[in-house]
Parts: sequence; structure tokens; C-alpha cells
Amino acid sequence: MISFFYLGIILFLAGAIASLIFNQRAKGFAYILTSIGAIFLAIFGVLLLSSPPVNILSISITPILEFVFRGDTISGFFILVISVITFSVSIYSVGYTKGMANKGVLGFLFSIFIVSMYAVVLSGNVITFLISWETMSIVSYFLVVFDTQEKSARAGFIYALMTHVGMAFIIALFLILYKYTGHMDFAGIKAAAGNLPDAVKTMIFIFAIIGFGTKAGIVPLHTWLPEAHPAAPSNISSLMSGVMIKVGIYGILRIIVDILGVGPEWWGTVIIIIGAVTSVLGILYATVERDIKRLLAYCSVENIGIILLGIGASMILASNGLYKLSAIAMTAGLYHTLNHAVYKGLLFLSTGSLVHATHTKNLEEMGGLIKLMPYTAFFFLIGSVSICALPFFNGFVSEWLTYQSLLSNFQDVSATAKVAAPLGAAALAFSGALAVACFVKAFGIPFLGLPRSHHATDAKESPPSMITGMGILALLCLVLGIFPGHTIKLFSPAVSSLTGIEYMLPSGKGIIHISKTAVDLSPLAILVAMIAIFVAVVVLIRIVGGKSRVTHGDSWDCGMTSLTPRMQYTATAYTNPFRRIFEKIYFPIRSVNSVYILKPLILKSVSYTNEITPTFDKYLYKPITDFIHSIAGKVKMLQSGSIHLYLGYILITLLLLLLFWF
Amino acid sequence: MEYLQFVIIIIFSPLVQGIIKKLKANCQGRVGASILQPYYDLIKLFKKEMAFSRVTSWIFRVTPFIVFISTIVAAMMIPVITTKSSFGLMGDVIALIYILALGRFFLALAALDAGTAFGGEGSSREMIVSILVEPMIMLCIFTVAITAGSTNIAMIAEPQNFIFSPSHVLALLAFLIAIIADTGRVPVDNPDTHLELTMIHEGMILEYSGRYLALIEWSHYIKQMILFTLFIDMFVPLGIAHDTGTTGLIISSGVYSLKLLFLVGFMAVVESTRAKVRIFQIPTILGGSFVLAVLSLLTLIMVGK
Amino acid sequence: MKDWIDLLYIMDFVSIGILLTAISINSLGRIESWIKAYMINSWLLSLLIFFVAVKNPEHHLYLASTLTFASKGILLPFFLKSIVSQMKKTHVVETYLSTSLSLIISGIIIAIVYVSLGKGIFVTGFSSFVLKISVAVILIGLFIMITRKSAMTQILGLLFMENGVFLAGFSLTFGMPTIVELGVVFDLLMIVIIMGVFMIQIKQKFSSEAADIDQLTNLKG
Amino acid sequence: MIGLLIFIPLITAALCYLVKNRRGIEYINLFGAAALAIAAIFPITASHSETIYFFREMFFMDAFSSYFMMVLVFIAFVAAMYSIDYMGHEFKEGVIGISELRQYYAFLHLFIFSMVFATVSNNIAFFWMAIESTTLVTSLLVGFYRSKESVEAAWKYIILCTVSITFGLLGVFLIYYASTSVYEDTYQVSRLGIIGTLKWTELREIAHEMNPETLKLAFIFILVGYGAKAGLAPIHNWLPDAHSQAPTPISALLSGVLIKCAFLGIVRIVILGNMSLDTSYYNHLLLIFGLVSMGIASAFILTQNNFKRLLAYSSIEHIGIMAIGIGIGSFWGIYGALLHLLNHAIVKTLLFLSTGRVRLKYNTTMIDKVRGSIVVLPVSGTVMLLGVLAIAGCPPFNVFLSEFTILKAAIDKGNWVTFALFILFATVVFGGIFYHFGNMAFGKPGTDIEKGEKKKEYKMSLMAIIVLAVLMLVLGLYIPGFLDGMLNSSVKIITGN
Repeated sequence: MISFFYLGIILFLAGAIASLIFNQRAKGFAYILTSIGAIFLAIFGVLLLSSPPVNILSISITPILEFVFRGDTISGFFILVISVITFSVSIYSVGYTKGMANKGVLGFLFSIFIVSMYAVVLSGNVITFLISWETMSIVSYFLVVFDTQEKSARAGFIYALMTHVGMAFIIALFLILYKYTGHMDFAGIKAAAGNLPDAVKTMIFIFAIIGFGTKAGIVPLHTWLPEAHPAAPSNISSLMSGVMIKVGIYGILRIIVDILGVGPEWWGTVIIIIGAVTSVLGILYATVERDIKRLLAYCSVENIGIILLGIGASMILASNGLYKLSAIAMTAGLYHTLNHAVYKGLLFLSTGSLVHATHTKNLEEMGGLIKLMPYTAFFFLIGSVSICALPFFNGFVSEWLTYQSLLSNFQDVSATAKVAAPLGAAALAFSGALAVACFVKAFGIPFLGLPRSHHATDAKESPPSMITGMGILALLCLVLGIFPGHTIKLFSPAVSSLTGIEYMLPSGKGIIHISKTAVDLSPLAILVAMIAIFVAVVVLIRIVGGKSRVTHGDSWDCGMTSLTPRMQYTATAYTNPFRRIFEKIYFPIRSVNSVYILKPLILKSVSYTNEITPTFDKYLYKPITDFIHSIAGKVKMLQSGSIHLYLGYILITLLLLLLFWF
Repeated sequence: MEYLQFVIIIIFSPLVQGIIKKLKANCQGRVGASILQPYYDLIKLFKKEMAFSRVTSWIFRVTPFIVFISTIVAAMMIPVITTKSSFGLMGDVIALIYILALGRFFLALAALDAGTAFGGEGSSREMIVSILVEPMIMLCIFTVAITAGSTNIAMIAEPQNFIFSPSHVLALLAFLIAIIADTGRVPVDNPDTHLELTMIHEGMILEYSGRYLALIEWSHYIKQMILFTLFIDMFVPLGIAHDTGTTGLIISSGVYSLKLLFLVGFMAVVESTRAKVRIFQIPTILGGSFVLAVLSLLTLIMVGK
Repeated sequence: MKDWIDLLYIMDFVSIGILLTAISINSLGRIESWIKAYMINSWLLSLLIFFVAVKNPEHHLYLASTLTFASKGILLPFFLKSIVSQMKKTHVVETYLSTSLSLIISGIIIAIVYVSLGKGIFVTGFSSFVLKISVAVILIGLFIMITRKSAMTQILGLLFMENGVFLAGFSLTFGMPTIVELGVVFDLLMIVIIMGVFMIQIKQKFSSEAADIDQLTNLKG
Repeated sequence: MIGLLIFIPLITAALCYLVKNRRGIEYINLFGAAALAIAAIFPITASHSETIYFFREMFFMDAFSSYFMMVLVFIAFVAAMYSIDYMGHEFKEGVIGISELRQYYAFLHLFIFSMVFATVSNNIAFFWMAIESTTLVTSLLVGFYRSKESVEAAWKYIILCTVSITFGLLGVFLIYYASTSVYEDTYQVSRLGIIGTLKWTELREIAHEMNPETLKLAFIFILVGYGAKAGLAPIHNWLPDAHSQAPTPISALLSGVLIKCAFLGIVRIVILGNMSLDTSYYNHLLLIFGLVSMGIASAFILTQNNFKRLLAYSSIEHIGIMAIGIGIGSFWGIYGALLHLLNHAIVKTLLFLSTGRVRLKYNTTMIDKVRGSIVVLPVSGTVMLLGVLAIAGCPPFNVFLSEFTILKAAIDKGNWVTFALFILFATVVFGGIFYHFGNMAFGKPGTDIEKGEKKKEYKMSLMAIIVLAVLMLVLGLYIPGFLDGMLNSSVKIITGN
């Protein structure tokens, strides 16, 4: 079983080396290697899920520097997630990177990035975790700034800085854990973590939320996400958005749920509140985006919120001793983790092929692409339907489970938790509705209607490898949606090792049944019913209406001469009502400036700009940085350039030392 | 037998629409068309030929089917005259809402497909209404669901006793407003107009004609009736049968039609006494009822059943 | 023949004289007089070393005293004088503080030194007394470096500090091993020479006759 | 063996000054540095087990100084290697003539000589002289370009360092006095009256008998004296000026070795202190100086516009980190500090060398004049960025390892204040340094700068840079056994058991 692991990793490293060696001549076979490696590691992950924890590797160099890699069911689950996405992204990348500037470096970073993510979820002690974690961050940083432009450099800087701040908190929390447990090894820490003082536990909880939340992108630590993900090449963005932020979730699960164990109830409440806020704000910002990749990035924020809702519910239930329900909630969380990885990966890949074909990320310049790029359009549609949690695709099942776990009746739960959970469900409903709106726009504007610019008119469909990559994920969206029972069975060991009880959702014949609340869900049945009805309907129409007669004409243009693309609704126009309604959240900045030839009679041109205020940058981060800079500015006085002053420092230092230390 | 109760909805939904129209006409002192008029319209439409815009894509063609089918599947899920139905295993009330959302999603897409300004306008406004209405409906559902300890509609409708806690009253009011908004009725939308400033639903389906239009209209009727039925099941389930005994079924169908008539009357009255509001006043109305829904949930949690 | 030294407290007087010459700098206005003061200071230093040598017969101390006299008392002053004489313009020392104020501050410094070194009872008798004086001399040297503008005064301040250190060395331990003394003196000479070189460069680059180093503020931040 | 170490640089310097043609000088320089590195191997290996002496115990090498010697000779070799390209470029540009070239190499090797001398000298007074002579030599190198700024920097450098080191001499005298008092107690009175000792090895033997008060006073003077040279804030002010004005290889040596050489002097006194009664006194002083240095440096790094000065401030920060490590005083703290000494030497040298390539390309040291260097210089630019990540303490690079060790030690001691401030300052520094160098690396380069680095011309410097980069990465993931052994025995020497 471990041989699978080694085989996979070797293949990845081989891919990395290969793509470095034949830099530009590499015909993308590095990606073939990685895709095969991904298959091996997927197998490894599945095996891990069904086996007791295994020690993979441990090298002790000095007492400080020991590399310990250990796999258990939790890491197994995440390995599975990573591998699935990696597999299709690798296949996609073969076509995507064709003719790219220094793609050899890209291939190298790609492989190392994935390896480092595997390393994170497998690391068995602090130092290993930290090294792999930061390696992951650094490599992803280099991928963000890959096209050495000013803009992406800025994005990269924000990203690197924020993850480094997160890193500081992570280091702190690990060292505190070490101080109080005396262990650097996760197993040892977990064993000793039971009798930590509550204050310490709380501190670690908070640090973990901040540290890993930064990577996962919880509000208000999400600001790097919409900057960094669009800047990276699209195959990388799909990895970052699909997988890397999940590694942040892994950290939260590993530290809070696995190591600290069942905590006080308010932890869960806090997590639910964070989740609710994150999901709603994330999708609200996504809705009004015009840059399609930023839109998707904000959607990732929303989905992280939904995942946290599941986890939080599970924690509340666990701390009230309702273990079965908590297991269900955790299932919901993990399931959504998997699903989001799949459909967000798919969406970013299809967006990638969109951008690849149109050379723009601006929705306003696209349109009518469904005719030019049918496959991409179809896969993007599937992705959208899944992310909107519409029935019989995968997002639906996990969100449904999340609802169930949030609504599962809380008997002896404190008032705050009682309020928080249903309101969390309400937030979920709200963000769900918003997601529909958001993706109607995200699919409708670029793909439907008439082309809005030459970018759209001379786009063409992507090469087969890219289509294959998307197709795999699209298929997965459907399969995970229709056969939830089998999927849940697959990763239920991870759930039980997280919640500490052997409980598996009774789900046979494609039906999920929650006995506690006597509800069932069977996407399969829904699908079958739909097909049956479809046939019935077609027959019936035939009977009633006879043979269908169709004439083709132009769209109705109110009797004007002809319909031009400029008459269509733009993305901005589409979401204008949203900006109007939620202006207390967006703080939109509208400005109409007219250029006159002869004021006020003859108007030359009118231009209209409509932006939303970057609230968090403006009101949270800027003050902090300004404060630090002002202090630095004051300190800068010290080095005024006058040597007399410097000599004065020496004198004063000496006198102070003589007076106070002697 | 009990598996076919959804057919009731499918068949009678145009009738309900007809009755509402009739009542409205009477309220406004007109004679109005016959209550069977919707049927005539549908049959007529089925027979007519269709005109497609050249701009449109396959999305435009599949949408009517998806909308119609998903609506029917939703109809299969709710108990109409008896709570005993194995279609419950397809999903619960939350699933039902999401299935309806599927139809809405595709309808909004199809509206954008023709590339006209009306389509975009309609779809955008539809989305605005839906993001306000859907959570509202959800909240009302949560209220009753937490009371019943399940989101299974049958389970919600099982307890005959006609619960009348403050939370339920609030939820009931909120749900009524939600229905008004979601079925596209005054004051939120005006189903009888094609004035571009006012229309929402009509704007979306402007490009449709012939049998596709028929499918969409019909599914619109069905959806309306589903919402009525859902209302009945959630708040006034009194009299609904628990088994498939003939007597029980007869009684419950009688009761059901009475409740339905009451609701229909209510709708008619509301529509003829209210005026259509500006699009940007809708949020204030819906927002108010949204607060009602939240309050209902909070009171339930705080006060208890 | 040693006892008369202790009888007449000659060494105390000499060391006090060293301190006074150091303090006197504060009130002197012309560089030439500074150099004179330094010369006297060095002579007193060598005298003190001589007395130490007399008091307990270590031959290398005689050597040290003559060495000090030769280098600090004769060689350096003349070297400095030659540099000063090259400066055509003013030989007035420009200062940041008024004479009285700088005198007061140097008084404060001396007080601090006496207080802080008074605490430890680790150095005894005569040595402790001279240690305090020498530290005071060093700090005053630093102080005049801080408050005077021209490069020359900085060199002189440095030299006063060195004298203070030597004072400490000989008073505390009756001298270092000879090689150390030689090395230190050699270092001192090197420093002064190199500083002279740089002073000339400053005069060229900054085109200021008195080599005012308060112009050297291009590098900051 | 130690004799070789002392004489090789001297001879090299002399030869460099005598030879007249460029190639010859360069080869002599390279071979001299190489010979020094090779010659250093034997004493290092020999002294690993027990202390070795040379010339009437005047010179010595124990594990600690051999560890330092290793760093020194390595960095010296790299710098010498790099100088060939750098100075060659300046020579071709006509910035300097052949005579300056000769002076440069002569001074370079004198500089190396004085540092070697300081490292191996057993006599603390000789150590003082060596440090002083480094000041003299390097001041000439700082003023090498004879521009207004460089003269100014040289003047400040020589004044500040000499003034402060004068206090160091006083400290040395005090220690000598303390030792005499010991012999007084033990009635070792010779014909010449009371004699003390300046031999560090002997001092270590008798340290526990010395008067702790005297040692404290001595330590204060030594700390101020060598601290200024080592660049401990707030008496660091010479450092940014000198670093920014000196030729790049010299900056690398200053930052990589010299300041640590002065730090070595402080550590040796700390060792004596550890022998005597209370260690907390010394540790507190070091901790305070370290934290102040980190704080001040971070502030200056944040608002810096000249990358060489920025690197200089980062050196201040890292000296601060070493001081903290020593100040924590536990085994792992000192271990971390010593490891950090090596890591910082490697990474900082790397940074100076790679930014030196940038400086030659853009010929400016202003940050906002440099854009897109990663496009212009693919290798150096990338390595520069990696080095920045490393210096900012990111895994998987070596600096993280030592910093983590120090943090762990601080936690072990329960020293929360240090822990918190350390992390805070380190994060601020990351922000500042990464912001500036990110701007330098990316963006659109000016049109006048031609892209690509001509490999054959700069193969020497590129080789140097790449070697350092590889080391940086390897030491981040692996600590070779002999290094670990050296560190352990050095720590034992410092903790004194």
C-alpha cells in the first residue's frame, strides 16, 4: 500500500525534473506522469481510508529536525480529494500549457505544489507540517506571480503576506501545544491534549481559526483569495481554489476536531457564525463581480463558509453528546469539501478554456460563446448547476445534508447554539438563492445571447485534452450527485475517526435515510422520475399538439430595425438591482461624468463607472498597515545621518547600562 | 392510488388559475372569462406552431421541458389528500424547494438566450425576487420543521392538530407573502401585462411561443398550486388523510378543496385591492416579511412550541 | 624612596590633573589650544606611569612611560599641528553647546560615573579612584566628540578617550604585557594616520576648510 | 597548522599588491582564498576533539572557533570568487584603474587575515587589536570608490567603531585586572609583582574565581565596544552606511562574517560570565539588545528605499536574533544561535551577491529604479527572490530552521515576551523585505536594460550564487552529522560543561 504512495510521489518528482530538463521542448508529458501519479495516490488514499493509521516514513536528522509522515483516514480522505482534482487538471494542462512561455518551470512548480500538498496532509509532526505547509505556500506564490507582471506581483504580495501572518499564528499554536504537551509529534500531542487547561485550548482554537482560516479564506481573512486566484494560470487556480484552500480546512479539522477533541459548545457556535458570514458575504461579492475568475474565487469563499457550517454543527452536536447527529454533520462537511473541490475545479478549468479562447477575463466582452465552444459551455453549465446545489448534481446532496445537520433538533443545547444553527441554515438558504442568481449571470452573460466583442466572435473550442480534463470532473459531479450513498460509505471512516464513533449514514439503494428526523433523499429516484416524466410529456405533447412546426426569425426587437449586441443586458446591468438593494454591504461608488463640447448644450460623451468599495481592505487592513508604517516612520528619525547623534547613542547607552545594570 | 395524487395538482392547476382570474374579474366588476379559459389557452398553444429566434441555443429548447418536469417532480413530493405516499423517499421539503429552483435557474438562463433586453431585465428581476423569497420560504419551513422535528412534509402534515403558536402565525403571514411574490402576483408582479416596465415573469418568457409556452405556463400554474398545497400541509393540515381509505380520501379531498378555495379567494382579493409597486419597493415589502419569518423562527426557539 | 609618592598623594594629584585637562577642553575655543591641552594630558599620563614604575619596579613600565611620552606627548601633537596648519581658514572650534552648558553636562557625566562605579566594592583604594577618573576622562572625550563639529576635534576627542583607557590600564594593573602596549599604541597611530587621510578627503569632497563633519548627512534612513 | 591560516592571507595580500596585471591578481586572489579554505580543513578537523594551540599558546582553536573559522573561510572564498567578476566589470567599465584593483585585492586579503587572526587569537587583547585592524582595513575598502557618500560612510564607520571599541579595550583591561585579583588570592606573586593573564583559555579556567562585579563592569564595556561593531541596536548606526557604500563582495564579507566576528568577542566574555556566578545578568542584557535590534531593524526595513541598506538592516535584525538565542542561554537557544550564524552568513552573502548582479545591471541601488529583475536576470533574480524568502524565515530554507530552534528554546524557558515579540518582528520584517524585493523582481524592466545574463562572462559569480543557493536549500532540510557534532561541542564550550 505504501508502495503506491512512493510510486506516485516518484512519478510526480519525475514529472518535475523532466519538465525542468526539457524546458520548452517538453511536450507536456510531465503532466502525463503527474496524472498517473495522481491515480496511484488516489488508490493510496482509498486504501488509507479503509486501514488503521500507517507510519509511512520517519527520518530523524537532529532532535529538532525530524521528518515524520503518517497517514490516517483523515489524510486519506484529503489525499483522495487532491488526487482526483490533480488527475483531471494534469490531463487538462497538457493542452492548456501548449505554447506557453517557460512552461517547463510551470510544470516543475505544478508538480512540487501538489507534492507539498500531499506532504501537508501526511505530515506527522510539527516541523514536517510547517515545512510542507510553507513550501506549499511559497510554490503557490510563485505560481501566482508566474507572469511576472506588476499586477500579479501585487496580488502575490498580498497572498504571501497574509499566508505568512497565518503561518506566524500556526507556529505559535504549535509551540504552545508543544509547551503544554511536551510533544512535537502529532500522535503524542493528541495523546496528551486531553488534559490541557481550558484557557490554552481556547487560545489554540482561536489561533487555529486565524492561522488556517487565512489559508481557507474565511471572512475577513479572505482578501487574498480574489486577488491571487485570478492572477495564477487557470489550471493552477483550479488547484488552488479546488484543493489548496481545502488544506486549510484540513488544518482546522486536524487541530481543532482531531487533536483538541470535543470542545465547549461555543466553539461550534463561533464556527457556525463564521461560516454563515463567510458564505453570505462571499456570494454577495461574487454576484457583482465582472471578472469571471474573481467571481469564482469569491464563490470559493462562500463554499468554505458552507463547509464550516457543517463542521460547526458537528462540533455543537458533539459537545452535547449527540454523536450520531454530529457524525451526520461532519459527513455533510466532508462531502461538501469533496464536492466543492470537484465542481470548483471544473468551473475553473472551463473558465480557463474560456479565457484561453477569448483572451479576456471580463464578462462584458464575451457572449454567445455556447455556439463557438459547445463543450466548454456544457461543462461550465454542469459546474454551475452543481455549485448552485440544484438537484441530482453533487452540490445538492451535501447542502441538503448541511441543512439536515443544522436543523436536527437540539434538545439540551444552549440558547446561542439554538439560535445560531437555524440562522446558519437561513444564511445557507440565502447564499443558495444568491448562488443561483450569480451563476445565471456567470453562465448566461458569456455563453448566451450575442457576442459582445471581437474577443467573443473569434474564439474557438479548446483542444481535446482540455475537454477531457473537464469532462472527467463533470462526470464526477453527476456521479457524486446520484450515488451519494456509496460516496459516504467510502469516506465514512474519516468521519468516524473525526467524531470518534463508528456511525455510518444508513444509505442503500441510492437513498440517504436519516432515522433521527425520518427524512430521505434519493437523487437517483428524482432522476428516474424526471426521465420517466420526460418521456410521458413528450408523448403527451405529440398526442395533443401533433407534429411540431417551427419557423425561425430574429428575436423580438420592439419593431426596431435590428437587435445589436449593445442592446443586451450586460453583467453590470444584470446585477445593478443587487447593488441597489444591498448597498449597505457593497457601498457602491457610481460616477457619471459627461464631456461637453458646448456646456450644457452639446454633449460629447458620457461615461459611467460603477465600482463597489473594497470594504475590508479599506476599513480593516489599511488602518493596520498605516499604523505600522507611522510607527516605522517615527523610528526612522533615529538614523538622521548626523554622526554626533550616533556618538550620542553610544554615550547614552553606556550611561544607561552603568546606571541601571550596574 | 396514493401515488397518483400529484395528478390532481397537474390536472386542476389551470382550473385554480381560472378561478382566480374569474374572482378577480368579479371583484373588479367585470364578468371575466370562464374558469376553464386556461385549459383552452393551453390546448390552443399546444396546437400552434413555434417561432424561434436565430440567436437562441439549445438551452432555449430544453428549458421548457426541464421547467415542466421539475415542477411535476416537485408535485410528486407533497401530500395532497393523503400523507401516505412513498414518493417521500425522493426527498423532503428542502429538496422540493431546490427542485423548483432548478426550473427557475433554467428559465432565467433561457431568458438571456435570445439576447434581448427584455429577457435580461426579466431574468435579473426574477433573480432579485427569488433571492428574497426563497430564504423566506425556507425560514417558514424551518419553523414548522423544527416543531415537527423533521423536514419530511408528511411528518409535518401528520399531526392533525392545528398548531397555533405565535411563531406559526408569523410564519404563516410570511409564507402568504412569499406565495404572492413567488407566483408573480400584484403587488410584486403583474401577470396580465406585457408592459416592459412592470413585467418580471412575462419578460422572461417573452420569446416563447407555441407548445413551449404552453409547457411553461402550465408549469407556472402547477407551481402555484404546489405552493398553495404546501401552505395547507404546513399550516392547516387538519383533515388530511393518513391512509388510503376511500372515506378518508373523500373527506380530505373535500377539506382540501375548501382550503384551496379560501386561498384562491384570498389571492383574488389581494390582487384586486393592491396596486403593483415599483421594482425597488419590492425589497421593502419582502424584507418586512423576511423579518416576520426570522421572528417566527426566533420566537419558536425562545418560546418553544 | 617610594613612600614619598604616597606621602604627597602625588599620583592622585597627577590623575586629577589629567581629569582637569580633559575638562578644560570644554572651555577652549581654538584647535591649537586643544592640541596643547592634549599634549599636557599625555605628559601627565606618562608622568603617572613613571610614578607607577617608581612605586613598584617594573622595567617595562619605564619603557611604557617613555613610549607614551614619545608617541602621545610628542609625535601625535606635532602630526596634528601640521594638519591644522594646513587649514588656511579659521581654527576656531565650532560647537553645538555653549561653554557653560557643556561644562555642566561634563560635570553631570562625572557625577554619574562616580555614583555608578561607587556601587561595586570590587576595585580597591587608589585603583578605584583612578578607575573612576579614567572612565570620566573617556566619557568626556566622547562628549566633546559629540558636541564639536570639525573632524579634527573628533580625532582629539578620540585621543583623549585613549588616554583615559591607558590611565585605567596602568592604574589598575600596573601595565599590560609589553607587546600589548606596543600593539595598542601602534593601532592608535594607525587610526590617527588613516583618519588624517580621510580628513583630507573630506576637505576635498565637501570643500570645507575646517572639515566640518556636520555636513556628512547624505546617508540617512 | 594555525600558522598557515594566519600566513596564507598575508602572503596573498602581499602578492596581490606586487603583481601588476589583472589576470594575475585575480588568479592569486582565487588561489589564495582556496588555499586558505583547504588549509583550514586540517585544524578544524583536529580541533574538533580537543583544543589545539600554536606559538606558545598565543593562538588556539577549539570547536567553537573552528566552527566560526569554517564559516569565515567559506564566505571568504565565495567573496573572493565573486570579486573577480564584480571588480572585473568595474575595471572594464573604467570605474577603477589597475592600481585600485591591486589595492582592492590586497585590502581584501588583509581584511580576511585580520578576521582569521581575531578568530584564532587566544589573547583577548590581540583579539581586540584584530577587531580594531578590521575596522582600519575595511574603512579603506568602504571609502574605496572615493565618492562623497563613500568617504562619509568611511568616516562614520571609523569614528563610531573606534570610539566604541575603545570601551572594549577598557573592558579587556578590567578583565585583566580581575584575573590579577584572582592570582592575588592564590598568592602567585612573581618577581615582577602581581601578574594576571590575558589568555582566554586560562581566563576560562579561573573565571569562576574572578570577581563577578568586575566581570559585569567589563562585560558592559565589552558589550558596548564589540556590540557597535556587531551592529546591535541602538549603536548600529555605522552599519547601513558602510554596507551600502562598500563594494558588494566587501558588503557580503562585512555582513556575512565581520559582524559575527565581533559577536564572537561578546560570546567569549559571556562564556566567562557563565563560568562566574550569575548568568541571568548577561542573558538579560543580550535579550534586551537582541529584541531592540530586531524591532528597530524591522522598522527601518519597512521604510527603506535602498536595497543594500535594506540588507544591512536585515543583518542587524539577524544579529539581534543571534543575541536572543545566546541570551536564552539554554542548550537549544545557543545551538540555534550558532546555526543561525552559519545560515545567516550563507543567505546574506547570497543576497548581497545576487543584488550585486542587479546593481551592475541597473547600476543603481535604489529600489524603485529596479523593476523586473527576474526577467532581466533569470538566474540571479530568481535566486534573489528565494534568498529573500529564506532571510525572512520561510521554510524550507535554512534560516527558518535556526529561528524555529530559537523560538522553541524560548518556549522551553517559558520566555513568552521574547517569543511574542520575536514572531511579531519577524512577521513585520517579512512584510517589508518581501514587499521591496517583490517590486524589484517583477514588473516591467526599463527599456534601456538588455535582458539575459551573459553566462561566460559571469560564470564565476553565477557559480558562487548557485552554490550558496543549493546550500541554503539543503541546510533547510538536512543538517549533516559533522555540522551537528561541531554545533553540539561548541554549545558545550559556551555553556561551560
